[in-house]
Amino acid sequence: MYSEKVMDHFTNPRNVGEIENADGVGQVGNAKCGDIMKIYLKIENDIIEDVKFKTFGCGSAIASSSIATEMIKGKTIQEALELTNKAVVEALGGLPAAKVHCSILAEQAVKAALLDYAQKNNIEIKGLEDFNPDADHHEHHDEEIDE
Amino acid sequence: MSKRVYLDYSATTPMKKEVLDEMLPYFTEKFGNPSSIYSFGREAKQAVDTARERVAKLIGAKTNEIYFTAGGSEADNWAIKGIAYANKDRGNHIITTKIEHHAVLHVCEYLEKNGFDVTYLDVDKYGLIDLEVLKNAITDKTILISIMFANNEIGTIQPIKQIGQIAKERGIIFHTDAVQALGNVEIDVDELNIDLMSMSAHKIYGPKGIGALYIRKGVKIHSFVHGGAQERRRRAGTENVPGIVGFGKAALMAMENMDHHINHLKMLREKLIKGIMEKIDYVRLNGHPEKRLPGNVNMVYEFIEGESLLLSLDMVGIAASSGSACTSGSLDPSHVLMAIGLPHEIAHGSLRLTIGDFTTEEDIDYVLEQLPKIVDRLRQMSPLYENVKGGQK
Amino acid sequence: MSKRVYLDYSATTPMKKEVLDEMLPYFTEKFGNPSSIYSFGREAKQAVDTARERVAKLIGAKTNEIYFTAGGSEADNWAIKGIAYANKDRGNHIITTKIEHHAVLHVCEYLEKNGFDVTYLDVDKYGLIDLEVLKNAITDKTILISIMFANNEIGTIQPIKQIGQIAKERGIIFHTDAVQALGNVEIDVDELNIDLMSMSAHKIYGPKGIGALYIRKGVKIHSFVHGGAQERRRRAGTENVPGIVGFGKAALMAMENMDHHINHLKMLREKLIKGIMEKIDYVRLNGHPEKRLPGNVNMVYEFIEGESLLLSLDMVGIAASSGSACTSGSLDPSHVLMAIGLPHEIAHGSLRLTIGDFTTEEDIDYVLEQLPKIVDRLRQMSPLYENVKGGQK
Ligand SMILES: Cc1ncc(COP(=O)(O)O)c(C=O)c1O
Ligand SMILES: Cc1ncc(COP(=O)(O)O)c(C=O)c1O
Ligand code: FES
Ligand code: FES
Repeated sequence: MYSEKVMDHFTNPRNVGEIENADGVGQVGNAKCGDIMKIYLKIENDIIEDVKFKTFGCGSAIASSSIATEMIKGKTIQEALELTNKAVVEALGGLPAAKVHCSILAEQAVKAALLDYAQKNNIEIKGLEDFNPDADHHEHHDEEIDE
Repeated sequence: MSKRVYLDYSATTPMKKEVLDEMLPYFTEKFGNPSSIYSFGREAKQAVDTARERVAKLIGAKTNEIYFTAGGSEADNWAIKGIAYANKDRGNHIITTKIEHHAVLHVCEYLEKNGFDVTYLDVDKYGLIDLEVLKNAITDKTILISIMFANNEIGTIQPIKQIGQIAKERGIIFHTDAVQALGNVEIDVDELNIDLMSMSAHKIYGPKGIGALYIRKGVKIHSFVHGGAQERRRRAGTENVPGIVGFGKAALMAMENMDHHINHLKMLREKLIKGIMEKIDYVRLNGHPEKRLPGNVNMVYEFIEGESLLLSLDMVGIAASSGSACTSGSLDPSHVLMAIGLPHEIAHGSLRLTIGDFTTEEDIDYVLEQLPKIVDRLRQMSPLYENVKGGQK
Repeated sequence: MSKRVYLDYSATTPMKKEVLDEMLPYFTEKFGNPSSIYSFGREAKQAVDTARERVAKLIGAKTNEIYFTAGGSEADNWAIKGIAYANKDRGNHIITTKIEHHAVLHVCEYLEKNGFDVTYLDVDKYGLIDLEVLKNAITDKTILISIMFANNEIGTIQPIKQIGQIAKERGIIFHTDAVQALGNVEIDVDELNIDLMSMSAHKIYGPKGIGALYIRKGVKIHSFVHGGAQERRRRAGTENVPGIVGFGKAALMAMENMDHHINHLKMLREKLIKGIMEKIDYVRLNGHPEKRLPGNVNMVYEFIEGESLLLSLDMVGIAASSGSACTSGSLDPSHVLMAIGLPHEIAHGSLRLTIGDFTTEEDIDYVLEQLPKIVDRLRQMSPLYENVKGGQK
């Protein structure tokens, strides 16, 4: 069901944990839907020096958050903003259709953490103006049903 | 992965060797069509008759009240649609529960789109229906009560005899989905006032793709699969002879083995529940503490999600099942866990371990060694657990 | 009885050893539920996927257009009811023929009681429909044409491609019951314009109790068995994994073997027909001389009755089938033989011998040795034959 890459990140998730006094913290999803993702950022000179995550969710939710942290670590804020859920899915070697929303969650968690950083420091980050961390991230990819 | 521990007997069971041995001749040698009159057909017909007797005996039915189907789902579909359409001159109201298997629920939903009214009874926190509520739900138009014998997720066993009694007094047909109960609970259809009952062989160490519907003599029902004259003209299709033979053998073994089987499962179940309770915090048992299937251990592990628990168990060779519907591609948690009142996030953290005849004490020990480590690891990753720990500090 | 010659391959076939070998591991070892995510389930799922590919390949379909069922009868029931109810906003008219299998006819009769109109096309003396008559039968309300690929009694093969073309031009869904044709005729669903097609494994040396419905992508159809999410949410029930695996292997072997199989059967068929014609008076072939199944020898033996013929053959170890419905408990002769215009008394004297892969020349020789003796003996007892002899004298 899952690619080797997904299983690898699920089994040995990178960057699990918290950052004390993080510069930005973002949390998306809700327990009702069975998934919460929380991302902590340490940012210096526009560069993401460190990143950690915690996730309550399924295998692909954990793998998505793990690979997303890897993909933004050491990158600039602008580069991190360009992280799309598609890129996450590709990096994971694909996700089942029903699990694509887990990767969307990862993209949004990163953005939410960046938004928090912007708000704490009173700066505007280009590309985040319309971002709403509480927006419903669920996309249903059910197979055809005929009734 | 070397060690493999299968704890998903409620999903399906391995077939017993004795069952396979009994089936084997009917594939390549005694392969005749039982409807034929020549000798190739006669030996097949005899085998089908014997199997029918065995299944009948397991549930205290008459031989000619057993109709073979392709499994539990077909039996459920047949019972409910067949009764609904054959009795629609008497009414259009059906009573069932919120915790039925999808093979019952989805048929009911289909019928709702086609002129029938369906009442879905609530259950209490243990998964039990309330008999008074059932009585009050009955109207002049009620033609069918369909309530499952034992629930596949949480294992709760309903008061079937009393339900049957209520149905009987009111002249309403009573169907029960006994797919999970068969072989795990003593069943006598007469004593329990059951009119129709769904069964499936692959849950009792028989083959997949074969089941049966018990239909009490005299009950008015439409055919579901129309065509040839098989199954006393009620269910068409060349008989799945090896499957039927296997079901018969499994039924015979279930009957002979019942006491030992139930004791073995209960013993291991108690050991597993006790061990989990002792070793892991923030867990609770779903379903009724006593009125439950002997092999069912469905528990909530707070702050973590079922699928990741499943995957982690799989990596150490343990096969289980999750109350979380993430696995099935839908985002809603199990309708059963919602019906017993679990909040969403808790329902997502449920895990079902189901024990069977081949489960050993060592298997349980292995689970009790692995599960706490896995739960701990996942909780360390969980943002929900963080809050709890914070609160405790 | 020492010698046994099975000549009823159209009723059912023995399973091939290779098929059984491929199925065996899925009963007791790889017994997992394919819907589960753990490794026990994955190996079962892979096996099901492979089987689906093999069946798809045999008929030129895409893998996701194959839906496994419990056999040919369920496939027929599903196709016809599922299409009828899903498309009833577009019309309520169905066209079929008088010579369909009961799994089609009885469903059509059921639908007639529930608001649908059904036209049953006549056939000519060979059992062929008339394409012009078909065209004229189509109305604005026609939603489905269901015409069998090859007839199970007389073996006649219909002009499926042309029927499909007519349906396609008029935007009507086309279903064909190919239970008898599968493996005996080259089938490509795209080339033949088929929208739905029923198949059954036990007619092609696979297991009983498993079949499939081909459903062209995009065709609007209701589910028949509601419940779990199996078969892309279209057909509920735990998959009959060994059955599916066996069907897949049988399909693969049918494909690899097709030419040889057809030649072998045709050769023996011609030998048998020729021998009977030479050795027995007052016989004639039912069905079309060329457009017929390679293994089908259905003949009329005037002045005698089919059941007594069958019993006598059985006593010398030959398994056959009769056009006479006496065997099934009804006194009417076969609807197929009536439809091709045979008078009652002649229809009663029909015998179907169907040849398969395991049939040998010696088997045919044995039949040619026994059958004339039996026919003669029965005719000596027949008051009808007396008259003929009288006339001839
Ligand atoms: C033409 C035809 N259709 C349908 C069927 C039914 O198939 P099954 O016996 O697999 O249900 C048969 C054989 O019995 C058949 O010959
Ligand atoms: C309670 C219940 N009903 C019905 C079914 C369906 O049975 P089958 O898989 O044989 O169609 C199952 C199991 O899947 C079940 O647990
Ligand atoms: S968190 Fe449930 S599907 Fe990913
Ligand atoms: S002659 Fe006896 S049933 Fe046909």
